[in-house]
Amino acid sequence: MPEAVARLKDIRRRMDDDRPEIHHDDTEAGELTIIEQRLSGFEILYREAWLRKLVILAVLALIWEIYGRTLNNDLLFPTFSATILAFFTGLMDGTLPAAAWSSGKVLLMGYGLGIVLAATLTALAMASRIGTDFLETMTSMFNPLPAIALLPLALIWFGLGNASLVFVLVHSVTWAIALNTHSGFLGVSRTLKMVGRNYGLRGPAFIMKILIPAAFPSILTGLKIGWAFAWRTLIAAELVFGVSSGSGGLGWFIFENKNMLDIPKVFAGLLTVIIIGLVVENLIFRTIERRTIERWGVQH
Amino acid sequence: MPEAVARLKDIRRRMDDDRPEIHHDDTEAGELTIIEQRLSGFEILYREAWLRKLVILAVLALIWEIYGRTLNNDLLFPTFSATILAFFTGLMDGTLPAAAWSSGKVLLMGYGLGIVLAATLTALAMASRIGTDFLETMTSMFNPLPAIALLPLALIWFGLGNASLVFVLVHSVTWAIALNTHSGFLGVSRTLKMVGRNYGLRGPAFIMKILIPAAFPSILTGLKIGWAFAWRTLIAAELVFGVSSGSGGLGWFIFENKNMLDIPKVFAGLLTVIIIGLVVENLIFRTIERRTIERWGVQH
Amino acid sequence: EVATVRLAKQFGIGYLPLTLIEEQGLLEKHAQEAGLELRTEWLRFTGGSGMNEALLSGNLDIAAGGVGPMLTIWARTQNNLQVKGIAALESMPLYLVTTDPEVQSLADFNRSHKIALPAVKTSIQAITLQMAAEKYLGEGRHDALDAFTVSMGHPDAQLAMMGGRSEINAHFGAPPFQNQELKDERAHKVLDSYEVLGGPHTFNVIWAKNEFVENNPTVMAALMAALEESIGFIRDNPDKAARIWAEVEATNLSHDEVVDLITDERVNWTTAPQGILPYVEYMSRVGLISASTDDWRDVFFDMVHDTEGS
Amino acid sequence: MQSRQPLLTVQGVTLQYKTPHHLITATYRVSFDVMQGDRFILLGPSGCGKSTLQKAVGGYMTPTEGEMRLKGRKITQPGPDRMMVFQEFDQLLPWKTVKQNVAFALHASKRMSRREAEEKAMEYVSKVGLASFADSHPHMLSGGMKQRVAIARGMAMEPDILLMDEPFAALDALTRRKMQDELLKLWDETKFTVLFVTHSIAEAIKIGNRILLLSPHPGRVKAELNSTTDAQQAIELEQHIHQMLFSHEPEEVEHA
Amino acid sequence: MQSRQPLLTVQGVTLQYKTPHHLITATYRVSFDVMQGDRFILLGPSGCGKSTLQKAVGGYMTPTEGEMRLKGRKITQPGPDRMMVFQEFDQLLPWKTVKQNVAFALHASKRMSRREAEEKAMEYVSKVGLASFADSHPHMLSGGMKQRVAIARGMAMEPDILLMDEPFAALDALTRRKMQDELLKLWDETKFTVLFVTHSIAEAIKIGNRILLLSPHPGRVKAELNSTTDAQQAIELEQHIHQMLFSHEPEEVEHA
Ligand SMILES: Nc1ncnc2c1ncn2[C@@H]1O[C@H](COP(=O)(O)OP(=O)(O)OP(=O)(O)O)[C@@H](O)[C@H]1O
Ligand SMILES: Nc1ncnc2c1ncn2[C@@H]1O[C@H](COP(=O)(O)OP(=O)(O)OP(=O)(O)O)[C@@H](O)[C@H]1O
Ligand SMILES: [Mg+2]
Ligand SMILES: [Mg+2]
Repeated sequence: MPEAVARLKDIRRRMDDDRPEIHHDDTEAGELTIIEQRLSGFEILYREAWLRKLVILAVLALIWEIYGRTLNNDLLFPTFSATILAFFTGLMDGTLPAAAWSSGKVLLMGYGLGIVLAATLTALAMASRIGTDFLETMTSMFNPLPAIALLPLALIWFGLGNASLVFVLVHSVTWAIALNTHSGFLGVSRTLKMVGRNYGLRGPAFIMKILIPAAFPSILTGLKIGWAFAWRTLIAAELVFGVSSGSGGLGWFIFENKNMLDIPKVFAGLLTVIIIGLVVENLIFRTIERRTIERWGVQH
Repeated sequence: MPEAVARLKDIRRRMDDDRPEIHHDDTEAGELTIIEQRLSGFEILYREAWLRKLVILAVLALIWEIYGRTLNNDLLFPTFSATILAFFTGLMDGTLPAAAWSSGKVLLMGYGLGIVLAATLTALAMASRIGTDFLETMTSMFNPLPAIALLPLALIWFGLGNASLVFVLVHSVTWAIALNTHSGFLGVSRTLKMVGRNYGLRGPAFIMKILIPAAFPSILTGLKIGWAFAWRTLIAAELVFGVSSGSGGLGWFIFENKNMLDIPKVFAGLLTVIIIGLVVENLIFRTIERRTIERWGVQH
Repeated sequence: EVATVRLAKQFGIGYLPLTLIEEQGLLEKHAQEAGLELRTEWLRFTGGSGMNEALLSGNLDIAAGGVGPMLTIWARTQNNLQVKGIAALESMPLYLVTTDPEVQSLADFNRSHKIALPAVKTSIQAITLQMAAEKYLGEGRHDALDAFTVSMGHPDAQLAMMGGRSEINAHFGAPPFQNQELKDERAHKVLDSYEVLGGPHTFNVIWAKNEFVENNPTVMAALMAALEESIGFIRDNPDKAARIWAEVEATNLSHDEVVDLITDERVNWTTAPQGILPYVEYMSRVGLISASTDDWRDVFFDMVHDTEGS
Repeated sequence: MQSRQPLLTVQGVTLQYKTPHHLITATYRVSFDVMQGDRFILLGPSGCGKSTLQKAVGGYMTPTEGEMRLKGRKITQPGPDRMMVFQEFDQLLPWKTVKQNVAFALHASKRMSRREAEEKAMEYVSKVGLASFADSHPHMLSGGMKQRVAIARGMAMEPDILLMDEPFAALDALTRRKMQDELLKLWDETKFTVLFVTHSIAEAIKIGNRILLLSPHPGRVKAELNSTTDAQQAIELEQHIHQMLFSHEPEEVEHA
Repeated sequence: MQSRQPLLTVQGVTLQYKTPHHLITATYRVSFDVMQGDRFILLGPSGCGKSTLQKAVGGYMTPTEGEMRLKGRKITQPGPDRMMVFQEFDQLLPWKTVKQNVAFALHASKRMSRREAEEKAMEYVSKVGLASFADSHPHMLSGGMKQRVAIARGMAMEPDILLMDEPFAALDALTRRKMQDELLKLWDETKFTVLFVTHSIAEAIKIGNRILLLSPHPGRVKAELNSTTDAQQAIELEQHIHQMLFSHEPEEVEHA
């Protein structure tokens, strides 16, 4: 197609330009001064995440208070102030901290074990096809089962008390974390996986050093969900499984006060759960996010 | 550095080679024949996912049966065969299908609403910073709360019956899905997001056409987890909320039979949950995965 | 007055009068006789707290349950909603059953025992156990057994104790669970609530908010009439009553077993509240409730004030 | 011609990346004008801020200093009037086939109906030599093939201004020349404006009519030159640019 | 020299991608031998299977037909004896800084202690001109800078055979020449073997000592040529290769 080429040349000739050429001297990089555009006072405040969150919390508390007052039914839904009062009373007389501590111990144990189990299952799933099928099958079978379904087995295997609670917690934590981790692992870019193998990494080293950091956002989401469901399950399970009196956790605290119709105390118990949730999210999970995901620039 | 360059030329002169040059004629692409390496019979069978899963299920059933027999305690843990028998009896006399249907309706409603709510929250979170904070705060506050905590509000707002159940289900579904969706959205590659904006997509169109397909693996994981927790919550909640006569679902079925100490039937109810879980996973979620994630090559 | 009345039931033979009212349409019948077109809606609950919430949120008119929850809500609502009992359903003994042959009295319980009951500290069984401890072990030792108690639903508790694989070796239950347990030769009775209270006492009661009772005198009258009729029916036709109950309630008991439960000489089908005052006195003394009274009539609406209560 | 309003004016633009721990200045007070119909080249060493400048014109970054105007209107957000061909390989939507990727761009930006979009898409997919891969998903393509789809998409959109970031870098000599010719042919037909990043001086001279030279860290304007079509002048210009860019390394000009 | 054992033998290798709906043959019965110390170039049009061949040598794909042997041992899995520089920009670990990325490769593959790795990493990061970005994370780098880190990593590993897939494609002329020179200098020092994919004929001749020409769809061997260092011969060779590759398009050879 010499013809086409000739035409192209023609085009380009037409564009001849009378703009002057420009040349600049080199500036030294050190001499640069930059004039930044100013932000308004509101914008500066709005940029602070903790401030925005505080405002949200304050608004929610206000809504609660107003709704509680209009409802005016302390036996069903106490006001925010009544709850706060009960909360501080519980805090002062030590019952709430004791209950939270007692629940917290069990929770952390179940959560920790759940993570370990999820890690094992996911590692197996990454290692072989049958492992994948096993994880998928187990998850789709057991994840929908409520904790009460495990009661008989738990009683046989672990008897009453904390061991059974931990068992139930593991059940509620494992599947969610395993699902998220596995899907995160599968989503790791093909190239990164090849890079890892190229270094000669294999098995656990490959998972630890490549897959886990690469799938970290997914894993963290799984951990968050697992954490939340652990709380839910624990509080419900403390009722189903029974507690020997005197050793009850937050679930028991709530149940007992509900039975005695001391509703502000019930809500104080729930508030404790909420506060722990907020603290864990904003101190622990957010810090992890800042140190990892944000620094690595893997979420935008 | 003309010296360096001279040295380089020197190097290259040294490598002169006595290998002959090779030239091939063009083959027509049509003439290609390929001799594939054969697979062994076991390998061919092993490649079938459904077969592997069936084997896993059979092994699990076997373990159950054997453990049940050695335990020999029908009151605590019936054998697999006794459970299957009770399951078919329940199937035949229509009680199990009726209970499953009654639960299923409520479940789907709650699940659907939960998805809608999660979508809304996540959309808000993508639209503005305060939306993100709102989602994060709400999730960390409410996700750990057990369903019983919502009971009073549910009763005030929706009264007894299915509406309240749906409300509780929404609570158990929304946060998990929202968390996964949001983290999926954040993980969408910067370039893809820029491409979407470049097309002039904005707001809902941007979310629908770019973010959702790009974050699909995360969203699907969220949907799976939400699905499982909807079941768990429903079965537990059916007990707390009570029923009007004759309208009980699977949770009620389980409770009633437990009251009658008809443990094989209790396990038949749980087996129904398991079977529904397996069916939904393998028919619905797997199909979606095959049609999307696998075809798009976004998981490896 | 209301056109539809919403009533609650729980599981157990103790709710037999309500079952009969529902099945035979007695409430509708008596309301019609009083010139009121009334519909009923029956709800099932598995525990007292869900039911109380339904009552407080206005989703339920008449609740049914044990004496304990009723006293709790009565004490709590003295200054506002004024919830009170309407009537008793029956007096029935509760047994503490154990499978440990070593245990013959309360004093024999030690750390190796676990006593299952519906809710530690707050259920009627837990309170009765405390009262028993005070009575048999001595003043100030009312909480001596609390450390051995464990919360567990009746079926789970029975399964755990009779299944023999868990630490649970005693159960403070209710009919029909306690009766079934006692049929097994491994189990025997340690405690009888009638002995603790010094006589028969009410097991189940029905209660409502003051507002509902005041606004619906005809309905309440019809309800009382229906109750009387159903109790009369139980007394006169235990066989038929058992049949009806077995038909509508999920049960694995044989007909004869049900009849035995109903006609047990220690069971008294009556609307008259019995043994309420000891409970009120004990619960307020140990601080479980903040109100007290020395007239059982303060705890009930006036429909049963002229019965032989105590 | 001098009197024409510029299509795009970039006025003293400083672009910075703010990360939690660093503040990186990518370009410093860069100014240039792009006229309607220009084939404007950004040329400069790796990391000198070419892609950053393009992203700013694309509307993805707000300058710390200075401003950019398109047709007199300040650039505040991205839009289909400035179509981008990115440097990255992951710019195709993985859930769409090659053809759909091109068609979707046309349809989503409300250029044309779904029907027309399909036809036009197929036309451009053929132009970049991928007709037989029209129904493949992106993950089944080689690096160069992916870039060609992106080029097809950019050209099919016929935007006011086409922003291309090293679009031909992943292509072999033959395919590359074909693509260059396609681009020029298309320009001949529609006289669109293109802002083109490249690291090949020869390509800059062949494709462009005006060339902006940037110096590195942070990117500043070194010179703005006219290109030429005359073969002899082109060689001289190439030498000249070479000298300007490599001035600190007085080495013989070798070709590679 | 002819009598030497080849380091890498590729014998009648057919490579295919199996997707649920397609079966794509990337290369068809490709054979070649790479000797110890070779700078072996794969040259061919976009999509002809160059990257696929490299991935197979890297151990990531199993041939449908034929086999590949490294030092006489059949290739079955990836390993640090064959270090790859991929074509994609996302080959750096995003959670490691530039320096850590290089050091981690050295340490993870058990080449050296963490300490030594750090030092060596810094040395190579400087070689590719990124010393001032040593502590940045990859997402803060430009496309070309990312590729340079990957090059530094590949070279620092000093593997038996270095597999480089269009490593210099994203680099400007100056940086590119520097990198080419670094590569040759390193080769001079350690005489490692390199299998190099490029789409630039000039680069092939400059870098390689032996050049494999592939024809497209599916990739088959067209020719295997010796390179030259003589300037005049180089120009002739370039013309020759040009003709072989572009033979179906009888066009004047234009330079771009
Ligand atoms: N993951 C994959 N799945 C299916 N087909 C693929 C995949 N990767 C590549 N192919 C196909 O294999 C063929 C060769 O691809 P390859 O990436 O090896 O080309 P290449 O020579 O490296 O091209 P380029 O110079 O454009 O990078 C192409 O036709 C491509 O469509
Ligand atoms: N997301 C980012 N965060 C922080 N810094 C960045 C980011 N992207 C680029 N930079 C920095 O901005 C500068 C310019 O980068 P840019 O991508 O514009 O270069 P470029 O001219 O396109 O280079 P190349 O030719 O290598 O693609 C570089 O110093 C780089 O480190
Ligand atoms: Mg760039
Ligand atoms: Mg390639």
